[in-house]
Amino acid sequence: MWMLENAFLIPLIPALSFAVILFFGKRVIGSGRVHLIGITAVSLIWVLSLVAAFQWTQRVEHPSSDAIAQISVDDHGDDHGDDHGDDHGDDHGDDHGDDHGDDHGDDHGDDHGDDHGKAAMHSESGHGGGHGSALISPVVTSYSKWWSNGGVDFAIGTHVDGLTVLLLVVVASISLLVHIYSTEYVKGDRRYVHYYAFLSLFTAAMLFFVMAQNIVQLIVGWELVGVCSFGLIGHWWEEKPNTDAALKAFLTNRVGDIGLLVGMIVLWGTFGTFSIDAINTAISASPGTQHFALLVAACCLMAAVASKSGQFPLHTWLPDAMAGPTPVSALIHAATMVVAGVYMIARLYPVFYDGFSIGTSSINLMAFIGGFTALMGAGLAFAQWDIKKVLAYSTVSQLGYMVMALGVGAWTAAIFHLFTHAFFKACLFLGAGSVSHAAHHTFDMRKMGGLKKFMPHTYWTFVIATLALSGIFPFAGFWSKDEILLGAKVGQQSGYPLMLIFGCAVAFMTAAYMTRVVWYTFHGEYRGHGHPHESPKVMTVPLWILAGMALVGGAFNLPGPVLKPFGLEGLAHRVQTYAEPSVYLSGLGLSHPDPSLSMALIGLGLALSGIIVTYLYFWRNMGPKGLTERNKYAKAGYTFLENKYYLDYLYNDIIVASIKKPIANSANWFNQNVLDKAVNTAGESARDSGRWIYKWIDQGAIDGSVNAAARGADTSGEGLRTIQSGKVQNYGQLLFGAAAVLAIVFVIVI
Amino acid sequence: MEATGFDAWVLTLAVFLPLVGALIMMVVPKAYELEVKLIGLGSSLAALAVGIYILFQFDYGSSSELQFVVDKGWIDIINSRYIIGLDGLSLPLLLLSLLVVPLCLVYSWNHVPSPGNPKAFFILLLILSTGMNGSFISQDMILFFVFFEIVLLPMYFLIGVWGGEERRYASLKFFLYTLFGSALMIISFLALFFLSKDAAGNPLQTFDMRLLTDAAGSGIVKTTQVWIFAGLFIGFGIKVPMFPFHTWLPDAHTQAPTVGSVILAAVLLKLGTYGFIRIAIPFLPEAAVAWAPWIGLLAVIGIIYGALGCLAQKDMKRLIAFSSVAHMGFVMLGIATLTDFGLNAAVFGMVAHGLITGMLFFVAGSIKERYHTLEISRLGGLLKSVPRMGWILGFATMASLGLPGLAGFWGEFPAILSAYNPGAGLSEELFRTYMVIAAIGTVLAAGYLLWLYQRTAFGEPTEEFADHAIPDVSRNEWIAWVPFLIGIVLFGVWPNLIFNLTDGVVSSITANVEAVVAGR
Amino acid sequence: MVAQNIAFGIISGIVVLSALRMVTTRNIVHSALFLVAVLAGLSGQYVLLAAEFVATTQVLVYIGAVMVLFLFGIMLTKAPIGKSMQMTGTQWPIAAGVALMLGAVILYSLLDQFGSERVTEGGKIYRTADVGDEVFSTYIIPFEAISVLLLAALIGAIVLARKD
Amino acid sequence: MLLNQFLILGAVLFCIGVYGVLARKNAVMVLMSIELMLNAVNINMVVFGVQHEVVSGQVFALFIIAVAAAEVGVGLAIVLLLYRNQTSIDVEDFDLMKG
Repeated sequence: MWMLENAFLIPLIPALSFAVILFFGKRVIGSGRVHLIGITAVSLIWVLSLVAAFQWTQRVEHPSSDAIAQISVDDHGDDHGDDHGDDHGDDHGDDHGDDHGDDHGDDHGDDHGDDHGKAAMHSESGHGGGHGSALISPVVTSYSKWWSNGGVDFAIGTHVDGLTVLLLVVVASISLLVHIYSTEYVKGDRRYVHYYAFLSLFTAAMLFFVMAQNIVQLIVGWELVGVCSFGLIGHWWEEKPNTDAALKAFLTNRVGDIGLLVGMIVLWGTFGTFSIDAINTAISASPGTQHFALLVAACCLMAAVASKSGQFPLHTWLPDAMAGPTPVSALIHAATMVVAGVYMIARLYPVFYDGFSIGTSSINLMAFIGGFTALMGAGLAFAQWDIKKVLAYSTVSQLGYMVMALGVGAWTAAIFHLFTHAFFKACLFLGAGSVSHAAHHTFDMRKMGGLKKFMPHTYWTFVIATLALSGIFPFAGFWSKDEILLGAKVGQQSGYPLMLIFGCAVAFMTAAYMTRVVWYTFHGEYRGHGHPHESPKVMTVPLWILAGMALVGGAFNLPGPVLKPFGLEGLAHRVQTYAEPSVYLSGLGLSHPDPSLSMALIGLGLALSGIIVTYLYFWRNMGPKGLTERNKYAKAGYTFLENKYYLDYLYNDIIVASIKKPIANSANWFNQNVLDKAVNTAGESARDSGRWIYKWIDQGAIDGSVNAAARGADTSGEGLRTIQSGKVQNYGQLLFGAAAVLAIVFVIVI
Repeated sequence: MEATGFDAWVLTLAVFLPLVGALIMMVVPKAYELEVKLIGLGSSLAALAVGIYILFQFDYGSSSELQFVVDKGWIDIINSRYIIGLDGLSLPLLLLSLLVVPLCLVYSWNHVPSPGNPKAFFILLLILSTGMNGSFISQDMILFFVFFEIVLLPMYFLIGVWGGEERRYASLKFFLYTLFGSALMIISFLALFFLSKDAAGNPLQTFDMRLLTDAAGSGIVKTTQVWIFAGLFIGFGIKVPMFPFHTWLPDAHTQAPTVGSVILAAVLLKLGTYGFIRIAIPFLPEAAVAWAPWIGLLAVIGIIYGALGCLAQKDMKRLIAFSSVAHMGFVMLGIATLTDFGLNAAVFGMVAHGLITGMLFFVAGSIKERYHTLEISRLGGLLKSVPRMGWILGFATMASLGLPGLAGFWGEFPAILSAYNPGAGLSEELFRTYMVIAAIGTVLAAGYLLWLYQRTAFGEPTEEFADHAIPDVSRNEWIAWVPFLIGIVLFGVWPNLIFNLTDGVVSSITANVEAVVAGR
Repeated sequence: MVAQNIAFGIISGIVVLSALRMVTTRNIVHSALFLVAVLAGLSGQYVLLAAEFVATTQVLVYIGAVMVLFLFGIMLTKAPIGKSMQMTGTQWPIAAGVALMLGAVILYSLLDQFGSERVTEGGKIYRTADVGDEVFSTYIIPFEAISVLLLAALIGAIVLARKD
Repeated sequence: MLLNQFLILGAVLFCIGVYGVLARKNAVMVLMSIELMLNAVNINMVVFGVQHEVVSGQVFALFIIAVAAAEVGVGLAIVLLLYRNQTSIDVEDFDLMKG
């Protein structure tokens, strides 16, 4: 279990890579070769995170070693406190490494001995049911004192459990692919070095965030990924829109950070500790005792989630953030950073579960925000012509889906969706980047079309990812989306009907708008100029890898019944088994719904109908005759069978148009004119009120009163000037007179 | 307790070496310019060397005790003594002050602003250094007051002679404002002298801060305490500067020469907050509890107000000056909580603000030197024309808006955190409201700083400067800036460097406050 | 003691009257001469107080030296000798008021404070030798300072009054 | 002898001196009035010396006389200089300091 206890190495490597690239990149290494450093570092952490994931699975499979490991971990923490409490400096990274190696060589051996002995038994008894297993798999924490202040100790360390290693694998994998992809995509860029430096820094920050041991580290990592996002959105800072977008992203996130700071402080104030493990344990040990404080904390943290994960009403920055380079959009604004909010909810799930009463309610703030965001994002995706913006709204929508899932208590489904979504959304973004790379750096779909024949690799990977996103069997999205819908239907003690409706609608809409994108981009006639060409291998290989994950990603959490025919029931619900922190959640009484075939069919049906409807719509544009024929087949059972234009009318003017025109546009209008305007107005009015206060209060009242005092002195001086005759004797008269008067006063007083 | 041998001399050396250097410079003829400068730099570096010696010699195990104490007769007739000593609270500030002056000398080596005369410029900086160093180690109120006032005069001349267009107005405003505060402060000192009583009820009649700290305002009725505190509050509050007393700051900063601004931001403002922690709160704990809600209120008003003020500025230097108001608001909020946590945060905030805002002023000064303007709308594309400076500005901006991992965050975040659980006798609801307001202030901080950065560094250079070849960061600038940059990162990554030092002192202060509150 | 009181009364009368005339007479030379009378009278008062050396010095320095200086001053500035209407300024009523007010408050304070306290009688009488001892022992530094002051005044007066 | 008789004499002379300083136009006469005031102080010095049986009173009276002599010397020199430059010694003519 060495990797789990020394997980701090994982963020350290890209951090070093960042420093090396930044300080030696241009001079020593050479601008054209800095990606080697970045890729090496990220490959290394990819391997390490796989090792960590493997060791975690071992740990879960053989829980008998938990007790031993737990003790050794505790010792470990203490050791650190003693050894490093005083002299932590720049070198504490090295010290860590050495110490760990020495301390744990022995424990390690012992653990293994036990593990192997009991392996078989556990694998049977533990996971036979496929779900609802009450496996207690304590997290591995190791930390040392970072700083202390007024009797409060702040620790720095790692908190490794299934959720952590899952995110580790996701971040490392996508980061690696994006690093490779970028060598071609941003080749020759003026700030190639800075680009790779920031990618490394982002990776480091994200990993640091993911394995934060305490909430202060969460805040630190949260802010650091934010600033990397700022730097990368504004990568081409010569153009004002890019810097505007970067500023908007950072400031919107900062608004959420108010909630983050306050929420975390409330948690600290309530539980008197910063440790995530301790907070979660405390809540799950006695749920409900701190309900009000948790409600406040959860509401505050929800604001942070809304800003970082693009939830209504703070989502507006995310589409603008597409001003950054496309690989960055894939890595940061689709797959990893924006899920930080979702991750935080999952990480501190007891807080939200208790705070929002997820277990007992049938609607709550988090579920509603998530569901509404999902619906709204999907609607907005119809109205966009910029391919990246469609994908951005799609991301907003899918993040809403995850938040909604967490809101209805479907923890595993949300994390599973996070996992699958990361791959297919990264694939879509990189695909869009590939398209733009081919078609003269435009993202406008009206200037694309017909690219299918020019760039088959891009086309097929894009289609696979689209199907995955739409939730078509057997692609990854189908399994995760299905679990979310199921979770919304079943809920905990009561179902979440509204969320179910939202979820279904979104499933339909997602399929529809993605089909639209595929149509405009790859089918029809090429509407741009020049000769589009397929991207080089260094770009298509990452696409195929991601597409592969989009294809098979669902296998990581297959429900039991599906596997039963193959006799592989033991492999069901792997994500749930490994990732779910049942040590916390079991105390809350979180339950898992039974797999439901009907629900899966409904979800699939919605997605398919979305695709079909859109497909028909665009096909009609291709040739009315074909559409008519098709209509006759497709709508054979309908009473308006003869009236071909009626369907046309229905699709075109009622369903599509109503989605496309009034709903999407009004949503867009609302987005642009109300929310965005509110943000802008808030900014402007803050500036105006700043100006006003500066002019009237600061310069007018406060400074004015100071100046008025000076002026008063001046005028009174003018008046007194007449006394200044310049004649000595007048002065003498005043002097002696005043002395006499003073003397009289003294005589009278004393 | 008193130091012996060489240790008895180190603090005196650290304080007066620059003054000795200044005196030597005075007798060297102006024509020997290089020699004059070398003497100045040498003496300030010697003082810094003494500071580093102190750093190694300091007993970190008992950082709450005064060390290197010297207690000699001075003005016997008013029972004022030459008492100096150093504890964990003074050490970081003394070192900051010792560090900043030689860097400022290096920075202005070849760039003494108009009207030139490096000899006088250097001499004034060295005298300033003596005043600042002395203020941080004095343990006698009259001695403190003398050093506190020594600081004023060189600053007045620095602004008034080497300043910008409106220098006369600004320097006079600075001088009179601070003097007004000092007048109230000395009255409060005298009141403390006459009214303080020891535990047995005998009048103390002393200016010795150690004794007054032990007395903790015993023998003074609460109403009187509140009034005395008011005098100290205005005296120190002006220096900080707190919200309604801040108007001298933007003018002084805007008009001052670069190093003047740097020293003003890095050290001078800290005299006010240091005074609160060292003098006002421990001497009059009861009054401090009575005043704390108001201090907190003014602090959060300052945070929001300073930020809004920044949003309205057109001049870069003025914007940075206003940001000082906001940042010192966080420091004051930490102080107002009267918890050891908050006071620690305040000290950290002081050091962090000193480094970061000092850095920002350095960059602003260098921009002014190259572009001859600081009007934000005329600048732009710094990253393109002077990339290194643009990066440094970006770094300082990020540090200033409180990015974790850099020093600014550890001043802000613990200050906000401390407001959640204010000290004994303070209203939790009130301070939690302050906490939320302060958190909102961080957003505004990000707003104005990034807005500044966007307008100045991003984009293309404006047309009027597009064709000019503008030199990037020079060697002297690197020498002056690198310690600042290292400090910002170092304290950001390892905040315990400061928290460890100050913790002992402030916990004894707050323990005192709590004991007094509980006892009455 | 009666004799002394009588002497005091007579001398005081002369002194006060002379002083009043000195500040009111229109003839500047007369004024100077009245000042001589005042100074001489005061010298007498010192004798009454058994301060012989002060009395002697008063006569030597003031009447001997200072008055000659004044008369030279009067001559050199070509002051109109003889009656002159413009010896007193237009603001003399204010001056008189101030002086009276000052006098009143001092008198009140004196009467209030010292009432009928008597001068110590039969105490040690300090002779010239005692004064000399004191001056050259306890007050040696002030004495030296005074001598430097006089020298400085001498040089200063010459520098100022030189014609070129 | 009452202590007060000397003190009152001194006070009266002092006030007359004040009147002289404030009212007289001729600079020389102003100087003379100052001498009067100094002498008034001298009486107090001497009488208090007697009263407290110390010699300091007389010593200080002597010092005052010496200082007065110096003052007259410098004062008259200044008056002379004024006269030479302005051909007037009327103090009302000098108002360069008028504000």
